[in-house]
Amino acid sequence: MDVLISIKETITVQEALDFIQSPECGGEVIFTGTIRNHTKGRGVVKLFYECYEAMAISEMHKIADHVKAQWDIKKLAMLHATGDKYPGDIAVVIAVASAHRGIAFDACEYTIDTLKETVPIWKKEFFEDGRD
Amino acid sequence: MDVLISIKETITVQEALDFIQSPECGGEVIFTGTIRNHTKGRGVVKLFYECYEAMAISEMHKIADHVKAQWDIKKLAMLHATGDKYPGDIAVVIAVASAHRGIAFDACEYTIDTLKETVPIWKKEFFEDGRD
Amino acid sequence: MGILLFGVAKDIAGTPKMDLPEHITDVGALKQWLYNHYPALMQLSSMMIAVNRSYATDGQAITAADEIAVIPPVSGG
Amino acid sequence: MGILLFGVAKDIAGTPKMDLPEHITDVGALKQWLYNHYPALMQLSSMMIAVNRSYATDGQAITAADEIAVIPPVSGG
Repeated sequence: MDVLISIKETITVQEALDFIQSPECGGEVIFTGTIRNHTKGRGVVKLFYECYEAMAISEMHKIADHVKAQWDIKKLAMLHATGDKYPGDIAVVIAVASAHRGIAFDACEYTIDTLKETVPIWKKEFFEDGRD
Repeated sequence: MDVLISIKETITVQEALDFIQSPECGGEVIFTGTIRNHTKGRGVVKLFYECYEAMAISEMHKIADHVKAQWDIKKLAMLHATGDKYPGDIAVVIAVASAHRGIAFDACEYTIDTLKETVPIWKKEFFEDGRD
Repeated sequence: MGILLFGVAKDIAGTPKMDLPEHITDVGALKQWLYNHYPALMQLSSMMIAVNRSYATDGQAITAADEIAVIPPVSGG
Repeated sequence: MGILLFGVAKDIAGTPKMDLPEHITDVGALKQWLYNHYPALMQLSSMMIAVNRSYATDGQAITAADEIAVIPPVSGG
């Protein structure tokens, strides 16, 4: 399994697609998480993503190791953005390529679910009403 | 739910992403089916996709209606390519945007699974060994 | 409107289009007629008939005014 | 190496970095020390300690040479 893991200011879906593209694979599943303009009924101005980068990279590699052990996945890309993000911006991209689509869905959902549980990244929300 | 359904010679992931992009949604799940360079151990030169287009569009709308009835999905794009396709080319793109990622995975997988069962599109495989 | 044939059904019949045979008035009878004239169709894992762009059951009535299609197993995606 | 603090833990403590307090030799004791000095940390739904970039259990030994981090509930993605 080829793995691309990256944490940086700006990420794009295209770089994940480019990485997982392979004529050996027939099915690709991509998850993108974008900044919403509201959360729990409150307008969102921006989010700030803080990251304990060295450990985050390490935890992302652990997720990749689990994916590799569980499923026959050929390519896995995990990208996370940091810093100030505004509604519509991309915060995270997970992209998986496999010969069979069922396991690609399973592996992609496992990856984003686990990332949200274990990878040390924090978002701080800035609301339109100015309160925390 | 906004729906984009299209059958044409060439499709791109980007047009699906552009359509589902919305600051109201936080999670997008995209499935892409690409032409593999082998199937059942045999080298593939190309595929030819034939389509009963009027009925295929109608069946795709039925799938969209079921998605709308089952899940709180905001955007759904279903694109299918026709004609000669070569290894690495994109045959199908399903893209779903929702406020919550779990149902986006479910709806995307349901859509591609059902499309493969009900939509009147046929692929003919052309192998390297020249046999049918 | 006549009968449209797709995919391997078209290859077996050797034509993409034919007229509805006389005396055939429902989907079940059409399928039987097709199997009689093109026995290789019986080897397909499924053969659906669509009437006016929707899948039809054997009992559905058909006339020469309907758009009828022979749908072998689909393989899109 | 000392202790790194992130997210709301950093806000509560008012600093992104502190030295390992003397006499603290394991993760459980460090958590207790943090709760004693910054009681607001007890309101977090979870507070993990990472040692050298891996999540650690309470019994894990720590020294001033370790890279220690206070990890409030993560919220990436």
